[in-house]
Amino acid sequence: MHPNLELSISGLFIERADRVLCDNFSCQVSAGEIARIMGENGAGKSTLLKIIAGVLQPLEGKIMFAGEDISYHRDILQKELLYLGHHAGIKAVFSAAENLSWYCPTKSKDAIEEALTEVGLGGYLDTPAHQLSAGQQRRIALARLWLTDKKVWLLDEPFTALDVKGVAVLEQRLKQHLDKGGMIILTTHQSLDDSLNIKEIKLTS
Amino acid sequence: MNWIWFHKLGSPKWFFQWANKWSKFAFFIGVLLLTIGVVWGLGFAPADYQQGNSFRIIYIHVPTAILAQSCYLGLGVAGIVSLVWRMKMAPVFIKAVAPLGAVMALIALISGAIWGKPTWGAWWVWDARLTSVLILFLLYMGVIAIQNSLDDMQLADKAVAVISVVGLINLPIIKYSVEWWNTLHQPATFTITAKPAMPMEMWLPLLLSTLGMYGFIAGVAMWRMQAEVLVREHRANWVKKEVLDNGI
Amino acid sequence: MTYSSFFYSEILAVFRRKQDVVNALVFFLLVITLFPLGVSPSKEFLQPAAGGIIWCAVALAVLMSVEGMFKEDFNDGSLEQLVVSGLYLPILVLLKLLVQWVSVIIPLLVLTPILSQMLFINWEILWVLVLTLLIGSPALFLIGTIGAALTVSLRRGAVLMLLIILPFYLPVIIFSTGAIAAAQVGQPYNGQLAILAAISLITLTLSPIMAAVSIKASVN
Amino acid sequence: MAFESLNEFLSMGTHGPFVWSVYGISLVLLFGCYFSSMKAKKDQIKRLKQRYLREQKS
Repeated sequence: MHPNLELSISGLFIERADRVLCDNFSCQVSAGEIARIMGENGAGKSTLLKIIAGVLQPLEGKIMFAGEDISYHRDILQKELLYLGHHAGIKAVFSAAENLSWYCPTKSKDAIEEALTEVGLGGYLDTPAHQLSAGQQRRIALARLWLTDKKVWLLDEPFTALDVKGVAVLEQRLKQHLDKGGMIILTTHQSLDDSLNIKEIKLTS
Repeated sequence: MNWIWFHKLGSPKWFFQWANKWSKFAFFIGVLLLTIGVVWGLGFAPADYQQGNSFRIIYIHVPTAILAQSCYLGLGVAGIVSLVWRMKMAPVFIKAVAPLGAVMALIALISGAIWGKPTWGAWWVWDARLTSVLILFLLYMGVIAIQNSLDDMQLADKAVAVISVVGLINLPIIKYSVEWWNTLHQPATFTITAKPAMPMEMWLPLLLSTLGMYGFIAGVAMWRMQAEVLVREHRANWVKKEVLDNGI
Repeated sequence: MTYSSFFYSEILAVFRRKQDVVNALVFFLLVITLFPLGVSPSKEFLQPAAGGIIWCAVALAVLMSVEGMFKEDFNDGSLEQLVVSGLYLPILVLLKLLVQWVSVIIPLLVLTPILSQMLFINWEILWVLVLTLLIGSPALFLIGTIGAALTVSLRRGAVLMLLIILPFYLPVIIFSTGAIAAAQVGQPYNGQLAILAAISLITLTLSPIMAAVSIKASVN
Repeated sequence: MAFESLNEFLSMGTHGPFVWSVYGISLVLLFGCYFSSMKAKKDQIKRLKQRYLREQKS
């Protein structure tokens, strides 16, 4: 696909609510790598993810993806991007399966059922999302990871809604993705399996 | 055409120093012209043969009405500059000028209403021009309201820019529609200001007071913009130097 | 996510939230009812005022329904997903509006014969009313979206949205009621309809882009 | 001068109250514009100065 699937950030300056979160921040993530953004609460981990995803614009700095500056060629990154933010993006009036088929219209009904089973929602295919708990709604969003073939995953606290077994399943999925040459940037408080190729990124001001 | 001044104006530092030099000049020239125009208009211009002395309100009504429209035009242009070129000074301009434009529209409204009493025998008549100014005033209040309601500065900047641009495009449509509506409902009443061929002695003081009002607003707006620049750029070294060297 | 899956999901969402459509209609009827009760139920007042009454009610009902159009998407995070989807945001806005427009205006058109009886509108005039609704209301929706997108991040944005958007509705209301008034006295009304169409077309080109800019600024 | 006497100037025919009230209100509002803008700039400079001096000490 992309021979040089690589995301590099340089000279990034982030300011939120009159507070400098990072100044002249740089990092690099390449295919097969999982980057974990480290930092205290309120250090701007989610903000950094949002900036990479293109939800926010940085005040200064450059983000390059596959050799192109994404402030000019945002579509190149967005074609390969799956972003799961703090809010899951799950519509309350839709059932679990409807939510997924909206995001991944090319996948079959069986594939969606399979993905929901992976995150432990096998029996909730046609339950309206507003009847599910907040954690279950987050897991619907996580199920998208089993339905996607995008290369770059940006995950904001993906493990929060999962139990021990769920964490293991998700780690397995992340590993699979890395083996296929994908790239993951995430924030989490969970300690991750050492077999994953983890690169830690410190965010300090 | 040399565009360097335009790009320089986009830099807060350059603007601040430029405004330091010129704001007082614009303000005092403005006040001077305004005073000359108003005194001339009040004391020396001949009375109107139809309206008598009440027409002397024109020397405050017309300049403020013109300024109210010019300020909104400026807002719209700054909105485009802000959205397209993301120039730092454009949102500062909008934030500083919107309240001034609202005051201009307010003075035009009040003076129009007071003028209306001896002319039409009523404080308010749904005249096309007055109605337009009223709507303009409401548009200003919308811009100010959204500026004050949004705490996030970036969002507020975008929001007022969007509203200003939409207003700029809508303003001619609104004006045209109000005029059309007015002719439909009130044929052949004579309007306050639409007068054929004003004599020179009446027209010249009007020109002076209008120019004076431009100068006054320019000076005052520059101070407001400077204050806003200081808020936004307080981390920059030049601001620090500027503030510490200042004698206040 | 694709354009068609987004469009389909919007239609589905409207069907799931039928109550919102009903609410807008009831609100519309209530505003209409206020005029005979508040001013005068006589034919002499209502007949010439009918166009104005209906259009004021339409403007308010449209603002009501447009105001919340991004709210839920903003709160549950799907608006964010739209921004990062790689799809062209103005087109998504336009698709969403199209669904919204159909869901409000079609029921309204069904109501118009009832209105014509309540406000003493002749059948020939009713046709003009329907035309102004069809041609003029897209502009109301399109302008309203900008306000909805700007105020979506505010908890109490409804009043603010009314404040900034209503002045922009004036030309549409003036020319719509103008067309109806002209038809009532037997004058040609094509000119007003043409201007309405022009306003709708201008807003069609401009406001999806402006709304997209506003959404991007609001989502953060 | 378009008026014969000061009294006539002040009364402006019968329109004196209208004309003078307009000019009075305008003067107040314009002065308000001037004053608030001037003060906005001065206050901001003062505030920043205190802040910088505080930061220098600490």
